[in-house]
Parts: sequence; C-alpha cells; structure tokens
Amino acid sequence: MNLRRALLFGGLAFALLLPLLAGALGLDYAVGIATRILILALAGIGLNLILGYGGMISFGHAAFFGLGGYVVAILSRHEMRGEPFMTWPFEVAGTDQAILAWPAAMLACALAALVIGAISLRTSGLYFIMITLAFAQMLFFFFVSLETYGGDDGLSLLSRSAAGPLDLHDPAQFYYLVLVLVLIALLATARWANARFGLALQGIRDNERRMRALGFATTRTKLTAFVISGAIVGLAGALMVNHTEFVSPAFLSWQRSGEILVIVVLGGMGTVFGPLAGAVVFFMLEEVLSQWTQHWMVIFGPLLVLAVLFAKQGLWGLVAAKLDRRG
Amino acid sequence: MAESLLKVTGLTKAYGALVACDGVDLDIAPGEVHAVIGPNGAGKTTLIGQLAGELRPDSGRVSFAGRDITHLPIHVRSARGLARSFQITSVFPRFSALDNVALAVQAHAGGNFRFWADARKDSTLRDPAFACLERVGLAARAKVPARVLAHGEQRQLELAMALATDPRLVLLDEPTAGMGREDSARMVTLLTGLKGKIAMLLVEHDMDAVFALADRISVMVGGRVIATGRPDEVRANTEVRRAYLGEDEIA
Amino acid sequence: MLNVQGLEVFYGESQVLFGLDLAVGAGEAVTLLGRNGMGKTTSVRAIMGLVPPRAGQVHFEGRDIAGLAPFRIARAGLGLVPEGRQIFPNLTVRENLVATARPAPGGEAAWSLERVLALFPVLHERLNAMGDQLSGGEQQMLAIARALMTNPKLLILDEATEGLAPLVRAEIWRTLETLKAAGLAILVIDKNVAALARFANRHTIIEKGRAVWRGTSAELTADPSLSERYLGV
Amino acid sequence: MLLLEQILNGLQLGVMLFLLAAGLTLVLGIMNLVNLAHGSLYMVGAFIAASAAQWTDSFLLGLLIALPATALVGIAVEAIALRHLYDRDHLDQVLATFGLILFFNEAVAMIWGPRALFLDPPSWLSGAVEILPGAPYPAFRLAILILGLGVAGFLYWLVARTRLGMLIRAGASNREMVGALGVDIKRLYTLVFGLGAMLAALAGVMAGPIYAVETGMGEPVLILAFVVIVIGGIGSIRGALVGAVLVGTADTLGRAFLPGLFGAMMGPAAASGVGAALASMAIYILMAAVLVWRPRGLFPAHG
Repeated sequence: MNLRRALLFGGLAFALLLPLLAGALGLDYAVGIATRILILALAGIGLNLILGYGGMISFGHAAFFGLGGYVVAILSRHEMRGEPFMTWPFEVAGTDQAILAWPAAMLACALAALVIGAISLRTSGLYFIMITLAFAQMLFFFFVSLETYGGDDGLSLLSRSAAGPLDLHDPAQFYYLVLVLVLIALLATARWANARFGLALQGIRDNERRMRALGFATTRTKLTAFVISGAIVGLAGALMVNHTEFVSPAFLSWQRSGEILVIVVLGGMGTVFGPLAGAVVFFMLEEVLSQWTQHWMVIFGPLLVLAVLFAKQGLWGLVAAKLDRRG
Repeated sequence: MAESLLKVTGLTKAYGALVACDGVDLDIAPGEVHAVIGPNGAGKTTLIGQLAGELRPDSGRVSFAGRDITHLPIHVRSARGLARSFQITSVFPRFSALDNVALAVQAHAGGNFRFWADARKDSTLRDPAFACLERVGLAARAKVPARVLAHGEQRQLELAMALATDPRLVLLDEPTAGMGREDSARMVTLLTGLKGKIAMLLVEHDMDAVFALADRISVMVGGRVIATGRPDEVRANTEVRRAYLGEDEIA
Repeated sequence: MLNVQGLEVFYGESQVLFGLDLAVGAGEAVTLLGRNGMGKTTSVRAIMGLVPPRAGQVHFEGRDIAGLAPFRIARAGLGLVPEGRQIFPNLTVRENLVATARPAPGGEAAWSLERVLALFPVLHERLNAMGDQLSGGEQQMLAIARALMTNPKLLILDEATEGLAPLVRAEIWRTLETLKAAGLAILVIDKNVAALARFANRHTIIEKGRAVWRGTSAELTADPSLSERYLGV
Repeated sequence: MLLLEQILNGLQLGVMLFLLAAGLTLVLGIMNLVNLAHGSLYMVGAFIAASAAQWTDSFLLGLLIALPATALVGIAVEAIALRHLYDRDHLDQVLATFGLILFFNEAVAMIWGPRALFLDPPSWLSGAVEILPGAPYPAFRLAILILGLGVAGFLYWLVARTRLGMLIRAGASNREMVGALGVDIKRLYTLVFGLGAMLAALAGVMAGPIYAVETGMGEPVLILAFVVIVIGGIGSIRGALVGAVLVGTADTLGRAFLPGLFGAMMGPAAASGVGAALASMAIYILMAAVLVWRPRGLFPAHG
C-alpha cells in the first residue's frame, strides 16, 4: 500500500513539475505532448466508465469526442463573426468563454448520448458494438457534409477559449487546467466506482440477468452511465479542439473510436488509473516506434494483437496486481 | 387453508409447436414449501421463468399477495417480495461475499444514483447483508471474493442474496444442483431453518431434499401438473409413479 | 469396446463426476441410470470429448481417446444421440442426415440413406421438412438416424425417449432392438426401468456423480427398492 | 432515365457490399468472430490485382492471381492470429483485428508506396452499353452487376445445395454438435475463411476501376458491410443479400436525390446542405430504424 501511495504522489509531483522541468531542460514541446496525453486520458476515463465498469463495448465514442470539439469551435466562430448560433425558438449567441462553451459541449454530448444510448441499449453484444459504430459514422458523415462549418476540411478555432484569469494560449496554463480536470475525473471515478451507482453498474457488467432478478432497473443505470460517459468524452473533445485549435470530421472517425478503446484496454479496464496509463503508453509507443520507422503501425498493430492475446488485464492491471501482492 | 400468497391459473407458454407449460394451476400459501418435481423437459424451468418475469406467458394469470403481477417486469416483482435463486450459480465473482449480499440489499434500499458516498462503508447496506451471511453460515467468509468460494459456499451465498431482498416467496431452482452429499445435506438443513418464515417454491431433482423439505408437492409432466398433494400422497399416486419411472410401456 | 475408468469432471470449481467406471462390450447394450442432475449427461459429454475430463481414462477398442477432439472421437466409431436431440433446425431432414454422413472407419458404409429411411419410414415422408418443423418424436428419430449415418460402432443415446408419447417411445425401443440385433453396441441413458431391463444386459445407476449400483437386468427387476431409492419419487 | 441509372448504381454497390458482407457474416455466424480486418483483405485483393494486371497487362489475369493469393493471405491470418480469438469475447476480437487493420494498412503502404494505384478495366468493358434506347450505362459497371449477381447465385447454390453449405449452416446453429458427429471444425473454419477472403478480394478487384486502389480503402466499405449484416441479421446469407441491396440503393438514391428534394422543398442554399447531410446519414438511419423495430435484424439466424 505504501508503494502504491509513493507511486501516486511521485506521479502527481512529476505531473505538477512537468512544465518547469521541460522549461529547464529546453524541451518545451513536452508540455504540449503531455497536454495531449492528458486529454486522451480524459476521453479514456469517460469510455472506461461504461466499458470498464459497465461492460458496454462502445465502438463509437469518437462521436462525442468530435461533437464536443465541434460545439466549442462552432460557438467560437459565431462569436467571432457576431452572428447568433441560432435564432429559433430562442436566440443563442456564440461564445468563446470556456465557462459557457465547455459545459455546452458536455450538454450536447449528454443529449446525443441519451438518444444514442436509448436506442443502442435495446440491443446487446455484437449488435451494440455495431450500432454505436454506426451512430458515430452517422455523425461523422453529418459533419463531412456540413459545408457551413467546413465540411470535409474541418474548422479552425481562431482563438482558444477564454477562461477568466487564465490564458489558455500559454502552454503551461492550459496544461495545468487540463491536469486539474483529469485529476477531478480520476477522483470522481474512484468515488463512484465504490458508490452505490458504481457497484450497481459493476454488478450489471458481471451478470445483468442476476441484477434484474435482485430488483435493479438495469437499463436506467446503464443509460445513466452512457450519458455521463458521453459528456466526459465531450469535454475531452472540447479540450482537444483548444489544444489543436482545429477540428475536423477526423475527430469522429472510427479509428479514433478504436484508439480510445485501445487506450482503455491497454491501460486496464475498470481501474481508476488504467486510462491514464494507457494514454501514456500509447503515446510513448508511438513516439519510440515512429522514431525507429515511419511505418510504426506495422509494429504497433501486431503488438496490439499480442497484448490482447497475452496481457488482457492491461498495464495498470498488471501493476496493481504486483502492488497488491507486495501488500 | 390460508389465503394463498402465490396463485397461478391457467399459465400457458408454447415454443412453436412445443407447449412447455400447458394450463398450469398452482397456489402457494404464506410460509409453505412447495416442491415442483418432474422429468427433464416437463416445463419446470419455463414455469419458474414465467413466475420470475423473465418469460412472458402466452395466457394465464399470476397473482402474488392478492395482486396481479402477470405483466410486471422482473425488478418490480422482486421489489414486491418475489425473489429467485438460479440453477446455475450466478454470484458476482469479483465481489466479496459481503459485497454480493450488500448489492442485494441495495437493490431494494435504492439510491442507485448515489455517486459519491462509499457504499462499502454504508452500514445501512453492510449490517443487513452481514446478518444474511450469518443466517446461511457464511459470516466467516464475508471478505473472501466470491470466485474463490467453494461451490457449496457459492450456493449458500446465492441463498443469502435471495434472502437479502427480504422476500415473502423464494423461487429456488435446484438449490442442490452440482453438490456432493455433504453440501446437499447442509443446504437442506439451511432451508429447513427457513421453513415457515419464508414461502419457497422448490424445483429439485434430489428427492431426499424434496421429501425432507416440502409441505406439498406438484408433479409436472409434459407441461401439465398431473398431481398436487402432501408428500406421502404424491408418493402413493400411481399416475405419478408411472410418469416418473416411465412405466407407461405398451408391452 | 468402450472402457471408462475413474472419470472425473469439473464445471469450473464444482465437481460433477467423482471417478466413474463404465464398460460396454462389442454388441452389448448397457444402460446408465439415475435421476436428473446426477451426472449422466456429463458422463456422455466427457466420453465424447465435449467436456475435458480432469482425471480418468477413456479407452475405445483399446485406444485412449480421452482428451481427443470430439470429431476424432466420433470418427473412432462413436455415434451420439444427444440429450434434447439437437437436430439442426435450419436444415431439412435430408440435409440433417446427409451433412455429417460418413463411412465407418474401415470404409464400409452399412447405413445408407435408403436403409436409414427404411428403418424410419416417418422420416421418409418428411424428407424436405425443416428440422424445426418436426414433432418431438420425429426429431428424436432424426437424431438417431443422423447418428446412424455416421456408421458408428457404438451408439450412445442420451434420454432418447424423454418427453415422448407412449406409442412413440415404444416405436423407438423397437428400433433400438433392431439395431441391437444387428450387432451394434449401444449405451442408453434413460429412466424407464421396465423398458431398460428388457432391452439391456447390464445396468449402472449413478447418483451425485458416482456409480452406486451395478448389475444385470434380473438383479435390477428383482429389487424394486432400487428404483424407488435412486430413480423414483 | 436518371432514376434507372441510379438504381443500377445502387444495385451495383449492393452486390459489391454483398460480396464483402457474405464472407463477414459467414465468419460471424459460424465462428462467432468479429473480423474487422475483413476490409483489409478487400484492400489486399485490390492491390495484388492492380500489380498483377500491370505485370501481365491483363485485368483478367490480375483477377485470377488476386483471388487465390488473397485467399492464402486470409488463411495465413486465420492460422496465425484469428484462430486464437474464437473463444475470446467480442472486445478482444475487435481490438486484435483493429490491430490487424493498422498492420495491413501500413504494410500495404510499405510494399506499394503511399500513392494510389489505378486498375483499368479491360478494354472490351471500357465502353458504354445502351440498356434502354437512349440510356447508356458503363459496360464495366454492368459487368460488375452481372458478375456480382452470378456470384450471389453461386453462393446461394453453395450454401443451399452442397454438403459444405449444409455443414456451414449446421455449424452456425450448433457448432458443438457438428463436431460431435465427426466433422473437423477447424478445417471447416479454414475453408470458410479462405472463401470469405476470396469474396473480399473479388469485391476489391471490382471496386478497383471505380474507386482508387489505396491504403485504408477497406474500412469505409467494411463498415457498410457491417451495417448490411446487422440489418440483414448476423449469420444469414439471405439477410446479407437483402441488406446489401437495401443499403446500396438507399445510399445511392439518397445521395442522388435527397439534396435536390430538400432544395425544392426549402429553397436551395441551406437546404441542399441538410439534404446532403441526410443523404450521407441515410443508411445509418435505416439501420437504427431496423434495429429499433427488430433488434436482431431482418432475418435472425436460427438457434
């Protein structure tokens, strides 16, 4: 347990000091990479809620990632041009305020998740995988054909969101904001995994039929998880569009859905730190392999196959098992 | 006889040409242990499925505690006090024994949308759960993950979970399935201890268990109940013997 | 011919068979009796390789077949008529018969489509019906016929008369008599003591995964308390 | 006449999807394996055909080389990787075959380079045919349509009439029993897989002259093929055919007519955008609707 605590605080200290270290070593670009890793970890945390704790294999979570990104970009664009986003049935102006745009992104994703979830959860197993994929494709093509907002070419964010006293254009400040959000999400995961909601969700994952017989209204619980999950991934998308200052249908591509899935599984499904570990490793692998060869996918693909065949509990799962054994 | 707790009338369910349940009538008094026996394929599992709410009957009525529950979903039946245990052990393997039972308590305590408070430190869930474990003699194993429990212990845990929903009637689908002699005997003792407090509908092939426990027995053959009565009556019933031993040969 | 010794089977953590012994000689009819849930079907599945035995040996014609893939065991000459019949619902009767048909290991094909249909005239009339359009009795006959089409040396029937009308049962017993007379070795699982005593030579009763009684038909019928104790109500 | 042409286009997309979906649904139905890398075989088939056609200067020879070569690639993939996934859950299958996609896309880029290849239709099919007086239609597309229907017919015959087909259907409903009756299921799997790979390659070769032969060409089509089998019902060849034709025509007609339709209704500028968006979403809406109505598809397999 002490080792685990040491690891936690060591990791936290490293994360907090990272911008200073990077500055000292002249590796300024590292802050950007770390921000990117954290954002994808946040998306992983969102997916982990339903995949790791709820056993729902969504192959379409990039839909929320992209939707969240588009909401921020579109609102900002309307703000820039001074045109309202919509005028009927009531007028909604554009905004570049993080405090408005980011919750709006989460809300839009929650609503989308409510609709997608309500339909998808009627099915199960393979059909669920496919229908979530199909919904993501649907949104993908929706944004591809949405010429008003760039269509295939995507949409630039002319300026990162305004966040009160913070200047998000400063890499370190943006990094810290993302870090705080990820920490909150991690803490929330740790809490609700052990709260009544989380236990019910895990019970459903392990044996839904039994849960119904015990008296749980399981669909409601699953749908709630799906909506929360969509909102978190939407927030990650909102952050990512701020990071890249650009959004395109590629945000919603099925490859992106696969990537988030890989991050969660590689890191360790149903563990608090799994998605974070997964995101770190995913990027390290990409970094190391792509320095070796530009065709790094040719190595990464088979590695993924091997990981699925031989290391199912994921990296954090392995670490956690080691720590537990040491006591 | 006292007002019946569960009353089944004309329950019918067919799969294509095969009528698995053919106009079944059944009633169970409060506190009664009622066994349903019969050869494989007689429709016992289909019957339990319909009572629990997993299968929708083609026709017929099920009423429980005086109210029609024929079309209620499973979780609502459970809330009314109709619990079920499974033929194939289905505990939650990753959870500890106590977690398993606490989850069953939570099913009716509600609060499934509490996201923050640690449910594992919630005495309103843990205390009743622990009491149920004590009742089935598993208190010493409370912290052991369910997957590590021996098969017999898992069946005991299964029973504790059914009890934790505070039922008035438990549907027991082969509680001694897959158990050796000693475990079977222990389970029978356990169930005997509950007699009179909770009504039970028992589907079981182990006749020792059936005759040790049942107040009344219904015999199902080919989707129909061909006899209902006290154990000695059923044992003496020639039609039952014939059906059970297959002595219907046209020699 | 078939020799099973000390067979132990587990489903996950729970043990279902506790060291079962069983033997069937060439041309012999042997039964396995017991109430439901006592391990009969598991015994059959273990013999056929459908569940892996954790301990014990299974020899067929002197060859160790324990742990082989089911298709190799079947090809060694075991024909299975499984519990619940398990005919292919989306195939016609003819297709059910033809799909897995094969000559015996030696190469001779004693059971042709014609001969099987002659044995079960009912199936002849329904050759083009889908499997799931058959009545229970017809399905059962199809399951037996399907196993015969693989030209086995030993036929294993798991609850072949369960849930059938008396007349149909009688017909199936008559068919089995014919097969036995033709020299086929047969292992039957059933609960119909009277019919089994007439049909088979030797019997084994199992309870809770163990053989608790072994004997001849004469011994089985001489002691009615046996069937009361282990099989009846 | 435009309508007729679009319907033919839709049918032609449909038969192509069917070729892909047939292999996918067989593998899913009988082996219970979700193979995302099926689209990679489509791509590999197209690349091999493009190269072989260049060397031999013959489209037909390219096709004839690509089919068995892709079948071999498929069988190798099955033996090396997929065989270990049959008993795994769908998540493992999705992830591992996702890994295979990454591998194949990159491997193809390494072998053939990043640029798209072109596969020219044979000269005797490069013209147009007058299907109705005054309605010309590209001969190659017509050939695809006819060949696709022919293959669909062949598949129907194979599955409905041959012993292999019986075993495939039997295996889809009760795999264990097929084994217990003495059939070597592993070999059956390999056969089915090889067959599926060959059909994917055929679809790839036929797509070659119409779309570009490039890395990543497999996945958009693969997702459409999944939509097809989910609509049709997993494991059902008939479902795959009906689903493919539905998806093919819905997509083609939607793209051809919806923008104009909305333009007429709501005025051109903004509305054609809505129409275009709806058109590209049409098949997914179709799929969602089918699943809401019938959660297991139009022709749920037996068992």
